[in-house]
Amino acid sequence: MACALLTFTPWRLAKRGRVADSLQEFYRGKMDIMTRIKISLFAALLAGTALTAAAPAIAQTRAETLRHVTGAAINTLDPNMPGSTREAFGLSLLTYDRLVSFGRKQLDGKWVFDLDTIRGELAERYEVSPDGLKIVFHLRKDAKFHDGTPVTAEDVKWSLDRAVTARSLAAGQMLTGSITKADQFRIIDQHTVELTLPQPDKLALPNLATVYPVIFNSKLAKSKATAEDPWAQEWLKTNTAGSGAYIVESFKPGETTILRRNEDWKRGPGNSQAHFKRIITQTIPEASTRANLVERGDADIVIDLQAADAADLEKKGRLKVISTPQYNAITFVSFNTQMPPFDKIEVRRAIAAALPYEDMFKAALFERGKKLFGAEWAGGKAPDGSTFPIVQPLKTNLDEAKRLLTAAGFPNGFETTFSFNVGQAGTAEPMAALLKESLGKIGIKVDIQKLPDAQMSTLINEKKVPFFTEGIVAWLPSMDYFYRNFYIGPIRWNYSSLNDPQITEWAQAARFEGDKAKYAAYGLQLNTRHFELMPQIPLWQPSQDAVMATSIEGYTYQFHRQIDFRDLSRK
Amino acid sequence: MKLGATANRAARRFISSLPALFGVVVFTFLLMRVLPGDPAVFFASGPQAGPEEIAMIRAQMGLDKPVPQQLLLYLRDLSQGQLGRSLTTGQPVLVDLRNRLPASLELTLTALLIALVAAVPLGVAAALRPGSLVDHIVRFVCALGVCVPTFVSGLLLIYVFYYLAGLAPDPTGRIDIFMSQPPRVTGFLLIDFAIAGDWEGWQAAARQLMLPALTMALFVVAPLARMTRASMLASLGSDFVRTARSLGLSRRKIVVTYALRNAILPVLTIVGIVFSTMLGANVLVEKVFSWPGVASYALDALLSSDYAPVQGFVLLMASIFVLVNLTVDVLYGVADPRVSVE
Amino acid sequence: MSEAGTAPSAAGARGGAGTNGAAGPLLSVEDLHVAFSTRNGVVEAVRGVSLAVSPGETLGIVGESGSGKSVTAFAVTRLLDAAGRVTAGRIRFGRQDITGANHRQLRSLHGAAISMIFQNPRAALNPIRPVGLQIADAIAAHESLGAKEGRERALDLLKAVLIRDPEKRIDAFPHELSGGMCQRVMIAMAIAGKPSLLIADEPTTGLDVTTQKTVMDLVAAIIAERGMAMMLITHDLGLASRYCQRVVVMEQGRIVEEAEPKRLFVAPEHPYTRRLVAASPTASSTIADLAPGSAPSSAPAEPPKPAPGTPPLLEVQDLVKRFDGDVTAVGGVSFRVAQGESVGLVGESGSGKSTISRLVCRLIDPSEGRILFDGASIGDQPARGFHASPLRKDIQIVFQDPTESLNPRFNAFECIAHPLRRLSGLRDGAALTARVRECADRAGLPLGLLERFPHQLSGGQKARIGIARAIACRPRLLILDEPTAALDVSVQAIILQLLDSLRREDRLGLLFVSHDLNVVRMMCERIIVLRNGRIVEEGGRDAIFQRPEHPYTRMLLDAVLHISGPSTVAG
Amino acid sequence: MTSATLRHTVWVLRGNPVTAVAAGGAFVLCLVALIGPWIVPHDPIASNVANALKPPSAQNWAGTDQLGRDVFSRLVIAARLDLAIAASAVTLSFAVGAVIGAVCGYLGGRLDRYVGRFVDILMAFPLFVLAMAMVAALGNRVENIVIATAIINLPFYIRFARAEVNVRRNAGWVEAARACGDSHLSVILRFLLPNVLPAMAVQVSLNLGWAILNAAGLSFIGLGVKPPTPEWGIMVAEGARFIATGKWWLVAFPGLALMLTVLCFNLLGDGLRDILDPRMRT
Repeated sequence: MACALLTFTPWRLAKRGRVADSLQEFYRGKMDIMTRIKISLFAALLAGTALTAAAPAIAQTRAETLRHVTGAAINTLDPNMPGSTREAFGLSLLTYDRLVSFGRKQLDGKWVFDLDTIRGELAERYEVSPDGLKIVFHLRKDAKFHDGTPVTAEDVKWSLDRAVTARSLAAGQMLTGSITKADQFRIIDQHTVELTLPQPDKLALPNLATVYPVIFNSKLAKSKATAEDPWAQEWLKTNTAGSGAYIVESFKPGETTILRRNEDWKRGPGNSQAHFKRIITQTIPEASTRANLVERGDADIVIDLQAADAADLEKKGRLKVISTPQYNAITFVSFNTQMPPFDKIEVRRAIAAALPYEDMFKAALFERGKKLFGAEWAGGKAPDGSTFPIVQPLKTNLDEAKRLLTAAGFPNGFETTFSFNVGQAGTAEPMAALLKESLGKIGIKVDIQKLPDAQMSTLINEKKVPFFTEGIVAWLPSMDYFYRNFYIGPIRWNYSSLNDPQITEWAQAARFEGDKAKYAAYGLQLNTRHFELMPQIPLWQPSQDAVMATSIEGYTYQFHRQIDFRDLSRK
Repeated sequence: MKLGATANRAARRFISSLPALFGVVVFTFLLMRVLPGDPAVFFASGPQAGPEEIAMIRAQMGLDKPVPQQLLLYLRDLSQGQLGRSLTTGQPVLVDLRNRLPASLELTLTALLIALVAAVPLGVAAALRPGSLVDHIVRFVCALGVCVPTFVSGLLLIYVFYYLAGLAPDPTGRIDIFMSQPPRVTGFLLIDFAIAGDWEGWQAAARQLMLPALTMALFVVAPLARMTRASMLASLGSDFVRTARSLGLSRRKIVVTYALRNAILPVLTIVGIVFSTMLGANVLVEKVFSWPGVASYALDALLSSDYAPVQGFVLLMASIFVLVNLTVDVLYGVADPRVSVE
Repeated sequence: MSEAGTAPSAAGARGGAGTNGAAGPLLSVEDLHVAFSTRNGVVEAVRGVSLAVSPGETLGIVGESGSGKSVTAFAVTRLLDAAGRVTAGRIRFGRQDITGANHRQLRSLHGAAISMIFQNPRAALNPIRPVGLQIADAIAAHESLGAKEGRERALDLLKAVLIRDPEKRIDAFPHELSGGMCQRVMIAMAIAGKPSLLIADEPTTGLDVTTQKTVMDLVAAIIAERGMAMMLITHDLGLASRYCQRVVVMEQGRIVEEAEPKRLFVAPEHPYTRRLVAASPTASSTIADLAPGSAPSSAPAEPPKPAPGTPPLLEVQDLVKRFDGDVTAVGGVSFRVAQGESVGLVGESGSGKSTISRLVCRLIDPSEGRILFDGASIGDQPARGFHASPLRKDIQIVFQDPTESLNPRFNAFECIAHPLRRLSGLRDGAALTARVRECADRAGLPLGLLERFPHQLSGGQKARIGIARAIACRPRLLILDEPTAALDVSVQAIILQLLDSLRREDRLGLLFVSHDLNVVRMMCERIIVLRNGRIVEEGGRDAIFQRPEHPYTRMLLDAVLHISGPSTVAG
Repeated sequence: MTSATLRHTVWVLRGNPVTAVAAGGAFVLCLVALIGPWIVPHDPIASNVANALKPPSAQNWAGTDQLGRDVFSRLVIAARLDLAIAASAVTLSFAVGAVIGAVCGYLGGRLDRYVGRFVDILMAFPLFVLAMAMVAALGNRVENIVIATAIINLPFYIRFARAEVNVRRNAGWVEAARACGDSHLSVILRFLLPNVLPAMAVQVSLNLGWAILNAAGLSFIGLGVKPPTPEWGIMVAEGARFIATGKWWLVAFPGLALMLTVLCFNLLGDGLRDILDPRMRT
């Protein structure tokens, strides 16, 4: 048996290099006897097949390949398809170019995308007219699609028309930047396009940097269009017609996507190509397996580990762990403010006073994120109005909670349900258990509902869930954008079904407010009002834990919470 | 004449199973409609996901029509060989299933083979000396295999053989990602590699297959061994084995040609059932080993209320169930001359 | 011991047979003890049996079930199952002591020196192997030969056992052959290794009477032709008296008497032998003869004369029963049973006699024809609802297998009380108990056994419960479906007497279904001979037995073996 | 139980110590399920985040979980729920399946064919997926887990009962019962079912273990009982998340509890089969 094991070793060493450790462990007797027997048996089983296996060719290209593992699936090559996953968005940034993209900035020493810096991507440069109503884009003259045809203004026009016209995800996003109609885009010449806005809009340019308005090879796409499908949506689901840094080599939805570097794309640092020759994205549903893979060096980077695994890997110190609080996201506990008893502000505030914040942060998140509780607000007024979310003056105070509950007319508490979806069980379940325990102390009996994701979203959409936890994320995290998209109107994302005329009014006014001070004043009012109404209890901004091999550099936290592989390189 | 009778029987069996298949289709369809999740909502993820976007997706999926009409439309599509489109992968369900089925089949067949290779000798050994220590050990070992949930044994195997010992390849699907795929002929990697003559690839695929197959096999060794033991005991205690002994036939001939060949017939029936059950039940194994099979595909679809893939999957499984039973029937007819007479 | 000296090689054994008695007995058994370990401890099945078989001789071993005769045979051949073992004694074959023969020695002995044929020949053959191959296996066990030669030799053997169409049958499977043919194949296998001793264990049990005779004639001819010795184990004294030169009688594991059949059966010395001989029906015995002194003998029953104009108790007209598909079990049968009359239904297996009994008892529905009871048509009342008919208690049935006809979960009392509760309306209480005890008493069941469950009772006792149950409600027609077929002759004798006297006392109409002509002759006034679901002959007892008209009836009568000396067998 | 059966049982157990041990184990399990709440050292629900994820110690014999709850106490408390789920699921499918199967096996004919069709449909389903779909459709409450488990077990019981009854339907004592004036229904209920039950008991015992595993599987994909109720399957599933970080006690102890329970029932079922097998009973 031992013999089989030894003859087995060289191949593994050549390929991976870490096996020596576990072998030593094996001989030092760290493993129990059963494990040894099993290992020996398995070794004997595999020895025959393993001996002759060798992979020199692979070893050569391994350094130039980036292997990324994720729990979710890439389900389309066209990010505009309804139902596209985040991973599909991530992919589209590599295969397609947009006119512009976000710059980056450092936040607490970590690189994050910067909403306020918009730089050219396919556009070499852009000019905004002084009244803010016209934006002119000057296209790069050297840009070529993957099939070699040059990128022209016509392609840009067709693609942007598609974004606002076709029945897809794009239109809904673009209107947040006042971009709604095809006639807003005008071709000036072969390499110049003009965008006209009905009013100046801070979010017009950032919207063009999101994943939807990617630029398609219009000739190729049109050749695949049909009468029923004038925008070639069907064909583009499984094919790309872009100019991006990578070309799809193989696409197996829900399994693997392999990208090959586009050698003609030279917009990396120093006008070079992207660093990695190949990028492999694999779907590995088990989080612990993903952790194992990256720890053993079989995968190069992963960003969706469980908090516990990320904490563990960080402690072991053999990998680079970049933990960025998702500054455009919030995890909260939400009420349906239209459903009794949560229509009473006192009830909402009572619960806010009863939550065991510190315990939840520790047990559910392993403290990997930024707390949104525990601040001191002087005079109950929000200290900052330029951003959202801000740290809230929330503390656990059961006496206060009881008092509020009595004031609301529930001295003996009440019964309710608390829901979360299965996909978030990792953090939501411990959170829910702690919440249940703590609310029990003030007489509120909570029944925990763990719902399949589709069921949860349906119930939320129908506004039938009284009390639950969710998370939100804004691609364009400006203060007014949050309020407009998450606290106003009958849309799905208005989780708390908040219908407050003042918030609606201030948020709409803030949208087109060009003056920073006035904007911040609106923000102070909104943030204060929001806290008073307590439609949701913001808990924290969870960290995006990017765990990668120490050789990987350049990681930046991106708006869509995916990796932009064009940023990355290997030392 | 006998072959004809067997074929006849098989045809009759097949026709009589069609109503069951139809029942499965309708039942699944209705069950999916009872699911409280609305796929349109789930997939409406745009920033302005208001009623319009949801209505658009609903219309795209045909969910705006009354359920009976949806059912009729679905049946019409089925009759044209269309299974609908998956929202989770964005692909036609038929394409997805075709791509993924070989993975599931290859895994299940390998697991079944491993299980049989282990179970039959174990069962025979136990039956040859009933009540002996060997018998008790076999019984105990088999019972151990069935009492660990597959997801636990799978994760433990990964932890030990991949993470700790580094003996097994990374549990990331059917083949080492850095190996090139063989040209697709059957979709079974082992066969395709063999056809391509790429033995290095063949070994890579075989290594990848080892752990998940072992996990699955562990779970089915017990019923197979138990069945083998019982039917071997019956066979060994039968009159014709006594006859063989009274004639001085060699022990090998008695055990193998006389007892085992008769005993294997009931095992064959069980194998059919076990195979179809495994194919449907390896959801968890596929999940744990990131195996791109049909079961994990259906699971994801189910949790996101993506109707079409689940319906397609269930129909596929039911058809395989029917086919496997048919095969077992035919095999049984070939192996047991008594059957075709009835 | 050196192997060469002790191993009874096939050649040596056959040599022993060839020298034909020059060296004493072929097989000798001295003081054999065999014990079985069961849950009740160790049970001795054979307690000191000594016997010898000379070359060429046919030795009969007779006895009732449990007498140890089969165990003796299996002990001699060392084919006892795992629970049994030889505890003392000595078994010699030729000059070799084979008591402690090891596995290899036994293998060369089996088939080549001693071989066996068994009861239930179809089960004794491998169901999924063509018979030709099985015969070839038997040959190949002791000499090496090719497939082609094996087939030729198998064919020769099939010819030797007088199978018609041997070229065709050689490829047949056992289920394609009749029971008689299977037994011939078995014989062919048994003689394939040219043994010098054949042990036949109840070789004709389960075969039809006509087949029994031809098979036994064949066996006798073959052993005579080949100079083999035979040990014939049977419960049938007729068989033993006809084919054996010497007979030993066994009771409870011991030999009680040994003699030539002529002497043994004409003038038995041991009381047990005497009882056994008396209980075996002969061509002339009466019910009273069977168990002398145990019941008052009475004159043969007078055929009762029904009053003119009254309809017969039972009348069956053109009864037809077809089962699923086109199997016609009963094809147009008509007969009558008068009050107090006993009618015998005789036929071989497949004659439809059991189906008729169930039809008449209204357990199954006829396909065509009428069943009249007391002139009232009962055939058109569906069997499903007949349990509620007032006539239900007038027609009762006693089943063939007493074990199988009792609910294993009812004790004797419950079994007998069951129809009383159901049909006579007796509920629990003293009246019920009294009636049950009365019925048990009439059926000769000791009252102390009423609390016992079927598996704690003997076959005869179970038969009595079945009868007590059937007569409990004082039926007017009693159907007896082979009531004694599963019983030993001594028990059969008593049961027949019991039935006969019950019939007289209650003026019961009896429909007596049996394959045993001797039993029917004693029990019935009128006899109906059935073949393939049709009546071939019908008449009074004397007419049928003395002047059979139909050739089939004659064949049946000829096949009955009577106790007498060994007859010369046509070779 | 008559003395003879008792004697036979003792005889079988003596020759089969494994079954005796299994029976003992099953007894202990039931006992723990009954008296669990009175013997646990800690409150199984009370969290103590400061003490989270501690390995086994004198204080917490099986360590603590993510919320600092005592794993051992949770294991003990979970026994009741797990056994209850398994027992009620199996009882339900057993009761329904036995009656349907017995009626079909006895009466045959058209009813038998229709029910056979239905069973075919059920059997043709990938059963675990069916269970998942049902729990997803009905909501993941304990009752629904029980119902789903019962339904996917149903076809086996129907088939089993049908086959067992079918071989007995023409037995002498069945015909005798009818000759004694029993209707078909009464024959089925009073004669056939009681005779079939022992053979089915074996199946029940084997299925108990299977039902527990099934519930655990549902928990693994997130369709198990509600948190924070302790249940072995959920504990294993949650613990499995910590395998990679070496928190072995989270998966090992619940896994062991699950394993031993299933093992007990399986071995017990095997043993029962030996006790009841008429072939062994000579």
